[in-house]
Amino acid sequence: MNESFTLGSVTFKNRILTASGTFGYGNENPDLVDVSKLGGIITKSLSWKPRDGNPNPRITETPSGMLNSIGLANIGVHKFISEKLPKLKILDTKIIANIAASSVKEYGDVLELLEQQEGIHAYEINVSCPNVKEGGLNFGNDSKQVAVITKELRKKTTRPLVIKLTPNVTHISEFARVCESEGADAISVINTVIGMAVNINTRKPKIATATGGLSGPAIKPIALAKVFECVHAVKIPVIGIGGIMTWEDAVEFFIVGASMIQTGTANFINPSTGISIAEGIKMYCVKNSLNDVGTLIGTLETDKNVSVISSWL
Amino acid sequence: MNESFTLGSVTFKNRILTASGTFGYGNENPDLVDVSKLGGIITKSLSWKPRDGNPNPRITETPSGMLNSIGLANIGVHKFISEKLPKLKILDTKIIANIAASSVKEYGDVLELLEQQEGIHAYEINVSCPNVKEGGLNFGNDSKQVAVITKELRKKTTRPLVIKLTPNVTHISEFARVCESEGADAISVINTVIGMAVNINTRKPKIATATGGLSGPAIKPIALAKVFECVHAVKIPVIGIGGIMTWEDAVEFFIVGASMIQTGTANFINPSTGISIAEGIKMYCVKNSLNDVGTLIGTLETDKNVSVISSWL
Amino acid sequence: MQQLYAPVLQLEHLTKEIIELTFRSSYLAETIRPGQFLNIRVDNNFPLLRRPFSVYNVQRDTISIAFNIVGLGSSILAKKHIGDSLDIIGPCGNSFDQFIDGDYDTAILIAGGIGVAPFPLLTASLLSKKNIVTFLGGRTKELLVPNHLSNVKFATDDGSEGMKGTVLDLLKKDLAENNYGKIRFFSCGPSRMMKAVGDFAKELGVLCYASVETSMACGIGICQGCNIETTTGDRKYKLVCCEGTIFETQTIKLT
Amino acid sequence: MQQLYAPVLQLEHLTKEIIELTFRSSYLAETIRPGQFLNIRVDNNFPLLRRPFSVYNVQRDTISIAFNIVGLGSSILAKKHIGDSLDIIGPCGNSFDQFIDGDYDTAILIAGGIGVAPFPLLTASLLSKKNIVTFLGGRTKELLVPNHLSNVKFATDDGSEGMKGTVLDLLKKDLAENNYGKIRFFSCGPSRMMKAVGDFAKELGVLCYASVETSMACGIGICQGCNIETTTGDRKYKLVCCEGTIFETQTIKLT
Ligand SMILES: Cc1cc2nc3c(=O)[nH]c(=O)nc-3n(C[C@H](O)[C@H](O)[C@H](O)COP(=O)(O)OP(=O)(O)OC[C@H]3O[C@@H](n4cnc5c(N)ncnc54)[C@H](O)[C@@H]3O)c2cc1C
Ligand SMILES: Cc1cc2nc3c(=O)[nH]c(=O)nc-3n(C[C@H](O)[C@H](O)[C@H](O)COP(=O)(O)OP(=O)(O)OC[C@H]3O[C@@H](n4cnc5c(N)ncnc54)[C@H](O)[C@@H]3O)c2cc1C
Ligand SMILES: Cc1cc2nc3c(=O)[nH]c(=O)nc-3n(C[C@H](O)[C@H](O)[C@H](O)COP(=O)(O)O)c2cc1C
Ligand SMILES: Cc1cc2nc3c(=O)[nH]c(=O)nc-3n(C[C@H](O)[C@H](O)[C@H](O)COP(=O)(O)O)c2cc1C
Ligand code: FES
Ligand code: FES
Repeated sequence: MNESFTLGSVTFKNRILTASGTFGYGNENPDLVDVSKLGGIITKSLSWKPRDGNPNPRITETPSGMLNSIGLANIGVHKFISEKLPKLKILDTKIIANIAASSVKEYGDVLELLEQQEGIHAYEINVSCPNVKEGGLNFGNDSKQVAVITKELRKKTTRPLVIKLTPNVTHISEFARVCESEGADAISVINTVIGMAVNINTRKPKIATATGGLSGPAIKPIALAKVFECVHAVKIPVIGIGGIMTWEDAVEFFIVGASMIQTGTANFINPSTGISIAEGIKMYCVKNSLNDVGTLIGTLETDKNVSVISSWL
Repeated sequence: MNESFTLGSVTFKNRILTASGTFGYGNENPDLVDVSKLGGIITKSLSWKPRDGNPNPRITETPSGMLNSIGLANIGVHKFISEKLPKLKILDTKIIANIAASSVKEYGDVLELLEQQEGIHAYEINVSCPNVKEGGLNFGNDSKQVAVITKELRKKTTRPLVIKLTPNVTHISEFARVCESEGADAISVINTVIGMAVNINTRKPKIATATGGLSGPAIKPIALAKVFECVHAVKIPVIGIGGIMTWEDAVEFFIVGASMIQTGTANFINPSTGISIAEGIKMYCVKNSLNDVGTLIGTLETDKNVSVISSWL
Repeated sequence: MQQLYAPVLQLEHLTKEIIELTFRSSYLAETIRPGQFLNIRVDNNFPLLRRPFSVYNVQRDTISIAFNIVGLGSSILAKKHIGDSLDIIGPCGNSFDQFIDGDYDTAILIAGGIGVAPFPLLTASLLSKKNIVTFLGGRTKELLVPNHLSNVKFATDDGSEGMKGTVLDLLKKDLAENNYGKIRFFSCGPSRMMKAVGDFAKELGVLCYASVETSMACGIGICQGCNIETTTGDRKYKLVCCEGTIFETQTIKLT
Repeated sequence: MQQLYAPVLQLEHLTKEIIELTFRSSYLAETIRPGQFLNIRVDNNFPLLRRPFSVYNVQRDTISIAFNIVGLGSSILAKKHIGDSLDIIGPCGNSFDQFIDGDYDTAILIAGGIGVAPFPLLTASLLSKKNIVTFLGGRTKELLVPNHLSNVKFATDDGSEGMKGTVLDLLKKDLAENNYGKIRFFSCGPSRMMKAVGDFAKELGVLCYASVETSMACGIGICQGCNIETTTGDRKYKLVCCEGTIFETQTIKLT
């Protein structure tokens, strides 16, 4: 049974990745997870300089979900290269470096530095970052900015370039198309959904930044709908993320049309979620006589008159 | 203790309403709910002609939420006036007619007809409807369309006019501002979030239209964030909706700045949710020595440097 | 209809796969009619929606449901303890009452698996009025519950009880062999089974009433989530939770 | 560190408000060090996140936590049955081990309410090495659990046990009255209490180690959700779940 998936020059042993920011830098818990059973690991978002991140509290639980506002706390790309990468290189899985930045130039600088390193197999670009030039408006909310970022980074690398889209926009398909036409190899869908929670005793927000990113099972339906919209808009692979806890969840994303999936919040609850999912999918394929997980992708059966754009609710 | 709230010419006995589509036409279950304890009832969306609605299955459960695609099945405004309104008129609560349409003209026609009726205290306009002139693109996703609808309807009535916004847009505050400047008395925030679920055995979407509207506790954080964005954008009252199950949930919305709240999905689980919430809020106010629920509104304490627009997550 | 809290009295396996859960509620015991259902919140937070279950039996001030474990909600119910309190809305839906009188001699009850749930009460209502023959079908005998029924015949897919085959095969065979006078069908089970039974009834020219299942959010007529397509009348859909669950099969589109 | 399933052996009320939950895990019983915590999934689906609890006691191959009911997670734990299986990740966090040796005579343990949880194991480690005096404070005596401790003195807000007042009042009074030689503080409890104790330690010029609580998503160092602001070093924040939970109070900003 073929579980592998090839993106550009890179072949992943299976279609399961760990989502950025939910698996540390990749080697934190070898006792709990045998990463060699995963298609790949996506690092915490890396910026040029180290970032302290946001004040606490940074996380809170919500019904079937959680809000976070870590503030992209990370050790910076230099320290990543000197301290983390050597340990990642020896792992028997693919390493995808996730990049965050507050200017187009910073995205480029981080990527260029990583480009000089061996052991990085692909890039995922986190565009859900405040653009300092635009007064902190989110890059990911503006398809022109996403186009510029994609175009600039595409020039700098032949490694697979994946753009990670935010769901907090009216038409995510517009962003998917822009990524495709500027040469991205794939898109990751979705980053967290903006949310908020309030402590009614203190009357303060439950996370210091007031709003934060919602993740976990609560957002799975939203993620599936966004993946659905994207797979109908572009031909490049879509990597599905959002609330995936079980192999059944993953299969939903495959059926809708995702080529790979990522587990995020699930890693906090069961660090080996990715492995259970890989095993579950294998069983499902055997049971359904599929000799390639790929034959599942995009097999959703819908009525002819179902519209991706809009319907009466 | 003052629980009442006045919007334009109408004083509601408390700040709790039932959300459109989640309480029938308002008089279905007198045994289960004493509606005289609610601020008001919002009817199922009414269109000019009766609508059959979408094929089944129309609903499915998701983690801490549900997806629906009822297709705005409704008896049409004429039958509403002849069959339902007489029974609503005698209820000791305020009646808000919710209007849905597929053209600006239809919105106007429905409102004009209702305008001739006594017993309707206010209007809530559901703009999350496909615009037939624009190939089915959602009115609610286009602030220009929302502006036109608000302007046209404002001309036709002096009753409170509330526009119900969809969360499925990049900047909901833009829509809030448009409503305010075109003369709306208030905005309702939020309608359902687009979502999807798949049956992995049949490989069909779990609801016939593939995508549907996500509601329930899962979306409460999203709703709070949207209300937060709106209350910072406009001065007209914001009516909070989304995942409110308990009085604590309602208080979160008040603290963030909602002037009233609506219970939706909660009515399916506990039809008398609104009443429990009203009682809970009263107790909370007594305990916190508040003599008016209104003194709670917008009392969120945030750090000075918290941004409504965007932050590092 | 009320929303009430009823204490669990007993949890019993009727077969390896089917569980009867009994609780106390004199209100429900007094008001329930055959074929009606209860909408039960299985736990406080999760899953979110209530779960609909037909009333299986009534004794004095106690009432029971019968179910098999198919997912989270039913598995939570199966783990209830004596004394736990169940949050119930009911009685919901129409009942068989309006369909049991009429010009026929024998009521033919046809159930697939746990679809048998409403039949004990229906049987009790029919007993003094009509002859009854009951056909139970299921994958295997662990899904057949013949309690409180009358004149029961069995079919199983694996032949572990009664005839090997579908309940429809059994029904056809049996009707060919016996003369029950004028008959009327009452069926409950998987949609495809009820459709086949309805089609057969049409062939025979007999009335057939089926208790329909759809997904439901409210169970009380306010969400419009439980629609079923009609074949007659001016409305395209009817609501199963309040206009059904029981319909004459010619009036609806079963799939 | 492992993820494992441990069967519940016992559930016992230590006071009206505090419950001890004992389960079997020889792995945890062997590896756990004083002050470490376990990250427990209280139920399969809801709530979503694990809940962190200090290890309260270890006996042979059994291990226990002590907690009071503050919300959904703890109330689900309080309803576990013997034989239920607990999904646990642990041991998590640093331990008191590295802080108990040193140039002092008497370890002063200061706990607020359920903050006492890590102290039985700490006491066991200290016993052969140092003198111990333990100060327990709480709203009322139902929150005080003096089991497995040494030399315990009490303070309650309502005066129902020991001195009426805060544990800090008691500590100050007691230290003024007694000479314990060179001392070191170990504290666990509400953040404000630990801050006050830390400030007092600073005045006295003694080291003070506090076990800090923050909200946590993973408990294993991968989410960065459990940050606490530092006062020293080049990093603005440290992670409580893996760089703590135990810090010298001068090195962090308690609020
Ligand atoms: C009016 C009515 C009466 C019913 N009476 C009985 C009864 O007496 N005994 C009994 O065992 N079952 C009965 N059912 C079905 C029962 O409600 C479902 O099996 C139950 O809701 C499943 O819940 P769950 O959480 O265990 O499964 P889930 O995890 O929710 O679902 C498991 C599987 O069951 C399907 N399912 C879930 N809910 C429904 C539903 N409402 N209708 C149809 N399929 C569903 C799902 O699509 C899925 O395939 C009845 C249903 C209706 C609508
Ligand atoms: C390292 C560590 C060790 C702990 N050890 C113990 C222990 O031994 N005994 C014990 O009773 N409790 C302990 N706690 C606290 C315990 O984790 C929380 O009380 C528990 O998670 C609450 O869960 P809940 O679902 O019952 O409450 P929730 O409904 O989640 O919350 C109820 C209240 O508790 C607060 N709360 C929730 N989670 C935390 C948390 N992780 N830290 C601080 N406050 C929280 C909430 O803000 C809310 O005010 C410890 C916490 C940490 C971080
Ligand atoms: C605590 C936390 C930290 C995250 N950090 C990052 C990050 O650094 N970069 C990024 O692109 N996404 C980040 N994400 C988003 C996840 O990668 C993922 O897109 C999102 O959580 C949705 O998936 P899930 O529901 O499976 O968690 C983070 C999510 C969480 C919960
Ligand atoms: C079954 C269902 C039907 C709905 N029908 C309508 C409708 O007709 N008109 C409308 O404006 N909103 C409708 N809504 C949206 C609700 O009024 C509400 O905005 C949304 O459900 C979010 O609130 P909740 O999470 O409390 O349910 C419907 C929601 C549900 C779940
Ligand atoms: S289930 Fe809500 S109307 Fe039938
Ligand atoms: S709780 Fe996740 S890093 Fe500490």
